[in-house]
Amino acid sequence: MAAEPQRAKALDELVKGLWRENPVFIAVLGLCPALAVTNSLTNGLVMGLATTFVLVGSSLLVSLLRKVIPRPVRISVYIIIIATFVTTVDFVLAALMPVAHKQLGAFISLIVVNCLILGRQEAFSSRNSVGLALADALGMSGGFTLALALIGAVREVLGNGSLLGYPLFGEGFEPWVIMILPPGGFLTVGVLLVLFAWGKARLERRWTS
Amino acid sequence: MNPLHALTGLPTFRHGIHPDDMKELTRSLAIERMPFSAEYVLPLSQHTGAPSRPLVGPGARVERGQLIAAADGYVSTALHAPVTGTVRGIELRPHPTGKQLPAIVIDIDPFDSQRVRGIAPRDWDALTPDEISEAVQAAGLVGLGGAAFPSHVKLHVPEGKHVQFVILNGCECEPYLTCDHRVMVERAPDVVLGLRKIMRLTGAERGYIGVELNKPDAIEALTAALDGDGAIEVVPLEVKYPQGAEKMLIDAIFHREVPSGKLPLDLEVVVHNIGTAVALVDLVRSGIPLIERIVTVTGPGVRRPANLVVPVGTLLREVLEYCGGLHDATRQVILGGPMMGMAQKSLDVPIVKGVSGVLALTEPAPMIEEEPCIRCGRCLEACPMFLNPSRLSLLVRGEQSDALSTLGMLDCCECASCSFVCPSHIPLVHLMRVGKAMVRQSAKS
Amino acid sequence: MDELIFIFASASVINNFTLTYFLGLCPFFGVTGRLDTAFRLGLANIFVMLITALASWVLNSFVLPYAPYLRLITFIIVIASTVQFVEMVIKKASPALFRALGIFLPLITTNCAILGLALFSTNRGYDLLEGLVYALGAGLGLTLALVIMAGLREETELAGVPKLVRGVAMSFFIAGILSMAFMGFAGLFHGS
Amino acid sequence: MAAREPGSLRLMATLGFAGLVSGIVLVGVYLLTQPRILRNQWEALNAAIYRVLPGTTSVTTLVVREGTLSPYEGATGTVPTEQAVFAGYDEAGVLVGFAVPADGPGFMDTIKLLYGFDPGRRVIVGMQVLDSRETPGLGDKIITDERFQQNFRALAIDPSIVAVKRGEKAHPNEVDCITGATISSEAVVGILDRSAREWAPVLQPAGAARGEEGHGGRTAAR
Amino acid sequence: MSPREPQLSISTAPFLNSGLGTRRLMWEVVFALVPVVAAATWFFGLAAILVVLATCAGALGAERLLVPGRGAAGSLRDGSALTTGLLLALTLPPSIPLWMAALGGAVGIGLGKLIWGGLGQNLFNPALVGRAFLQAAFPGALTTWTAPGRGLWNLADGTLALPFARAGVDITTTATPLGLAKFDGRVTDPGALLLGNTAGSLGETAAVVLIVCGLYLGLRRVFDWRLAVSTLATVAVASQALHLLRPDDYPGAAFMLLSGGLLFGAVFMVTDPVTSPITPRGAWIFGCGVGLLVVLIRLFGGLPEGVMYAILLMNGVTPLINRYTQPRRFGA
Ligand SMILES: Cc1cc2nc3c(=O)[nH]c(=O)nc-3n(C[C@H](O)[C@H](O)[C@H](O)COP(=O)(O)O)c2cc1C
Ligand SMILES: Cc1cc2nc3c(=O)[nH]c(=O)nc-3n(C[C@H](O)[C@H](O)[C@H](O)COP(=O)(O)O)c2cc1C
Ligand SMILES: Cc1cc2nc3c(=O)[nH]c(=O)nc-3n(C[C@H](O)[C@H](O)[C@H](O)COP(=O)(O)O)c2cc1C
Ligand SMILES: Cc1cc2nc3c(=O)[nH]c(=O)nc-3n(C[C@H](O)[C@H](O)[C@H](O)CO)c2cc1C
Ligand code: SF4
Ligand code: SF4
Ligand code: SF4
Ligand code: SF4
Ligand code: FES
Repeated sequence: MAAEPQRAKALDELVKGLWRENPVFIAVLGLCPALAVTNSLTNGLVMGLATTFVLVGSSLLVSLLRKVIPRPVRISVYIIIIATFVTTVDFVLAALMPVAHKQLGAFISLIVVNCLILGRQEAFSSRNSVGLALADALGMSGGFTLALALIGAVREVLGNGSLLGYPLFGEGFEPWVIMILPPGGFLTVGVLLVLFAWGKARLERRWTS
Repeated sequence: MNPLHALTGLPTFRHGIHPDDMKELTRSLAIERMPFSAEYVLPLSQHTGAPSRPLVGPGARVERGQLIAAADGYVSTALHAPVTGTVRGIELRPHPTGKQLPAIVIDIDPFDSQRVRGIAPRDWDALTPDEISEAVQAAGLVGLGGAAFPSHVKLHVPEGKHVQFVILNGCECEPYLTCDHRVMVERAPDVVLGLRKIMRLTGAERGYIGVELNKPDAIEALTAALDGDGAIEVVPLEVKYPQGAEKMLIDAIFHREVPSGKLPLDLEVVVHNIGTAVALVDLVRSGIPLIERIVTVTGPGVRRPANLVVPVGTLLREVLEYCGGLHDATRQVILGGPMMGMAQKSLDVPIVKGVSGVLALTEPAPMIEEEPCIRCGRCLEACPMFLNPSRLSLLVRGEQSDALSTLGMLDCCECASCSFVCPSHIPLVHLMRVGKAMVRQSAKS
Repeated sequence: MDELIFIFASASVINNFTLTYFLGLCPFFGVTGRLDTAFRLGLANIFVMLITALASWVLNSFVLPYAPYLRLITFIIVIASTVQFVEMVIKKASPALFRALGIFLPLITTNCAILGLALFSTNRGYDLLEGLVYALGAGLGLTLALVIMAGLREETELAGVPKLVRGVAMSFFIAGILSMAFMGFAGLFHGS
Repeated sequence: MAAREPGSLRLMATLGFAGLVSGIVLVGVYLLTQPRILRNQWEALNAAIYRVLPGTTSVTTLVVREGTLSPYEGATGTVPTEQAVFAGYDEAGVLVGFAVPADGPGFMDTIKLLYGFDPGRRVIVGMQVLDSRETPGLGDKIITDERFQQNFRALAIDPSIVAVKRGEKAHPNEVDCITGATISSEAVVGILDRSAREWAPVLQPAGAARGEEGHGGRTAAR
Repeated sequence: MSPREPQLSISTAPFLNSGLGTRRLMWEVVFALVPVVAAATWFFGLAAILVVLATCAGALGAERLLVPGRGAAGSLRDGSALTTGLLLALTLPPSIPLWMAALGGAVGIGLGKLIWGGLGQNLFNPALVGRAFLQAAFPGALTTWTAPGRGLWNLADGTLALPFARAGVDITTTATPLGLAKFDGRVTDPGALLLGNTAGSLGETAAVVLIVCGLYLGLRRVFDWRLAVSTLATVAVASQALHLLRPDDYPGAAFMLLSGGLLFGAVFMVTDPVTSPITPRGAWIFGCGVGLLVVLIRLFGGLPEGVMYAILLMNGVTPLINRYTQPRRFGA
């Protein structure tokens, strides 16, 4: 009987992270450790997927153990859990994708301090059932990955004239080097934030009228 | 000595502006007396402080110089009939501030000789300081330098305070105005006499008369009138606006700054306008209260500029008409000087005690179109109070009154130097006034 | 000596943690509303970074060769507890200093700039002295960026920033421009 | 309060247990992935070694202890954690030269590179940048620019390696810089010069000895 | 009898002003730039004019696009977009592709001015924001220099490159005096620097013209002379001191003052009222800061020229300077 609303709720949790509560463009969370390496679509995807792995894994575990972990030490336990997942993903990437791993370097390890992850544990997983926590984590990390991929894609297309490493425009293209340099990261996010705000305002106007 | 004087050779303050003085229109015109007109309008609020309390009602016959409204409290003063005639009533009339305020309206008695009757001089030397203060208040004397602050307050030295110096302010730094100039030239001995009287009243040891260097004939006349009196000094000052603001004047003469939020009295100084001093002399000599004052009527819009003795309460229209009327090209009529005066939308406002000039301008309002502040810093370098008008104006517009008061909003003397120099035509002084009100308001609540 | 100067220049301005590695961004955007707070936050950061340099050198030299897989966890735990310990010492020894910096310490103990410092200086194989110079440079660079940003942000509050841009987006644009400006330091003291 | 707050023993136990589980998981992951990671590192390095020492068919790893070279005792196919150089030999077993890692400040950040050094002729025979953050399109030409690479096929280290403007190279000890990346080029030259000057005294006697006796130690066939 | 009552307008005091206008200040700057553009055309030919047109088109276009309410007439009238476009153009190399120049103008106005709220609200120099963007985006094109005096009609290959396309490859390049000093240790003769017969950005080479324009603007009080003077004085003193210390490594003050974009920057960009401190003491500090950073970057940094970065960096700390140099209030 409660299955239907339950499922609808889970679906909602899943979808909200993609747009309504997109961690990057709406909540502006978890960006800093990721931005530095998001200068190509590949890097954005790898970083996003690595974060997804950590977030989903930690949320699952935290939700499972939510009744067992004593409150006063919960943060420490969360950090241990997260750090374990991060170290795992770091090693696995180094073993399987050495080139990408070299490009991302220490920034993989820095996922551990991404406050999106700890924040989700504290705000959601530790208070909700495994199913909801999973849906939330998937939605959030999906939104996160999408955002990083978008940033990476914009920066790679303009900054290198390629996507996923494949040249798009041929030899004559003059790349906008700034886009793959740090200022390009800031400016890209700034422009995307403005565009999102603009799109949101337009949508809302259409809804109300 | 202030190192600045070493450069200019003349005492002055720092910052300030150098507008064209425009005084040649009336500088050499002797003071003349204008004829009486039919109607006089006497707002109860002509001075700083509480409005006067009316003592006459409709239909009452009043004699020239008769008390018609009494002081209402200490910082307030009396009001007298400028002409003999009949009180038409107490009506709401346009006031130079732009508001409609209660005023006693008097119809002149056209057949009266308009001689002052029934007032005899008193023996001032026999009075105690308190009695003198009361007498000055009863005579309705206010500062004629612009603010119309009741003079008895400044002539009375409060318990525990001490006055060492009296400065007579003969700067007349506002462009166009020449009434003080003419008074100094034509009545130099009375200026000196007035200063001596104020010095005696306040117990001061030394007196100074500060005069800007663009009035050499005044300096000459005053120096001659001193007749070697060593206790008084005529100080020629650099021509710079607002040299006449009392804090600037004190800085120029003594190189001392009146601390923020304090009065000159805290430096044992009082400052009076030279016109005020002469009015005091007149009062002592004849017993006649303040019922007229000297007004410079000038500007490109006036057909016949003049320095006039004008009964208080005369309508602006009458004054202008006496001066040949306005040119058709006139766009603005201002009571006061061009820097601190107030534009009038009606010619039916009366000349009140604080009005030292009537200025008719043919240019349209120079504040053409406001542009954004370009942070050029010109306003900072103009502000004699060393404020940052640019920032203050932003804060006023952002309604951040806490930040305003920490940046010294209340120190602003509304001299308008900032507005004068601003290339973006931002109405800075206006915003400063709003800001001062905001700070006072938030201090209250 | 040249080496140390280069490390310092590199950490503070050429590769400013915030403006080129995007580390310590959240205080950068969150706390920089007020200049005074930004400055004290910066000082607290310098302080924690120096402790971190010390702690991570100890770990790298004596522990991690035997258990490389514990790197991340031990960094976090050791840095956090060392800072907490020092915090207690300061509280006892100098309550004034504690009041000025103390409230920020728990906030920053495991933020990305601190952990990044530990990871980078390990990756670069710095010895103790180099690590400390690196930490000092990074901390000063972070403080510089925080303070500049705070000044700029305070100023924009009174300006007519368009509604769409106001807020985080504006902070990103400002950071982008600053990041471009800091490119001027490239190659500083590169020796050769 | 006592009823709701778990005792501190319980807290310690939870933390300890979490740490323990985490440790066990990580050791497992570590054991699973480490061989691949080490192999990846070695392969990357190995590829570079063959590139900077043209003609090499086998490589010996040597570590530096107290200023002299001694054979590396670690597992074949791993990168030593100590300071190391790599001796390369041709098919005939004759020493081609040493591959030496070096680093130093570049335009944006530290540049790490590997170069091949022939101690007998005192020339550099190859160079590859391992790691740099130089500007893409300008500074990173030190990696991609073919003409720049040409400089290091036979670069004499005496009297010293110097950078000259592109097209002005006239002597075997000169390096043609990349236009628009003069600083990065100079940085590479500076790193090479400093490193070669430091290593030559160590490598020359070692090279002389090894050149005669043929190669011993552990090698990695290509 | 009574004269016709005039229509009286009311406004607040004061009823006089100094006669200065922000628009007039902007146009004075544009006017002062005319000889600079002329000199640029003399040395670098038609390219100078084309680049100016491109940056101005980019600047005005961006303003048009991003502030829909405002017609072209509006943005033209206040002269500030034009000033920005002109100044940007004159800091670009002669061979820059026109599409890059236009992009720079657009970025300068968009990122440098409009997001801040428009004229007067920006905290960084818009022209330099545009240039810094271009330099980071196209470092190659922005460090490619052609020699002066190749004829009025001579255009570099890249100038007319299509949007997004690479600049031509076969440009004959030379080095700027600063490049020569930094990378080859050759100091250019001050005489050549004065006349402007050297490679460099369009507007920066002819020192005499810049000095005259600076004197014009300074004497007419268009800008705060303290800014320009303190910048130049700091560079002169610091570089001369270093020169005396190690004459072989560091060029002397004359060379440092006359070479590169220093004079152009000191006259036209350091003095931008909007982005420099508002307080007089702040102006001195700002100028000293710019001067020291210029010397630091030129002599100890990687880049041969640092004027742009120096100014942008000091723009960044201007709010702090303003804050800590508030004048001591009268009687405080
Ligand atoms: C509330 C208030 C109280 C004052 N009290 C005194 C006073 O006790 N003694 C005095 O000499 N002047 C006093 N003044 C007068 C001022 O010093 C000053 O002369 C007057 O405000 C007119 O100055 P202005 O024309 O420069 O505006 C007072 C002014 C105000 C507003
Ligand atoms: C900006 C400014 C300018 C002033 N200029 C004069 C002036 O030129 N002459 C003058 O007598 N008073 C001038 N005053 C008024 C003086 O500050 C001071 O109040 C006055 O001299 C006191 O004399 P009183 O009370 O007799 O009017 C000015 C005030 C301000 C704020
Ligand atoms: C944004 C930017 C990035 C640069 N990056 C590098 C770089 O990574 N390596 C380098 O050697 N030069 C770089 N330069 C160029 C140098 O500033 C300098 O102009 C050049 O090395 C001079 O070389 P040239 O004399 O051969 O033209 C860069 C310049 C800019 C504007
Ligand atoms: C003396 C002076 C110098 C100026 N310098 C610049 C400049 O370097 N860059 C610029 O974009 N605008 C400059 N302007 C124009 C104006 O200040 C600029 O458009 C504003 O910065 C835009 O808000 C200058 C204006 C003046 C009066
Ligand atoms: S800590 Fe998290 S939310 Fe804060 S800036 Fe960094 S990633 Fe963003
Ligand atoms: S009006 Fe006020 S703020 Fe403006 S210059 Fe005068 S004192 Fe300064
Ligand atoms: S004078 Fe006007 S434009 Fe200049 S700083 Fe002051 S308010 Fe701004
Ligand atoms: S605690 Fe760390 S993650 Fe959270 S806001 Fe501060 S720096 Fe960012
Ligand atoms: S500051 Fe970097 S993650 Fe918070």
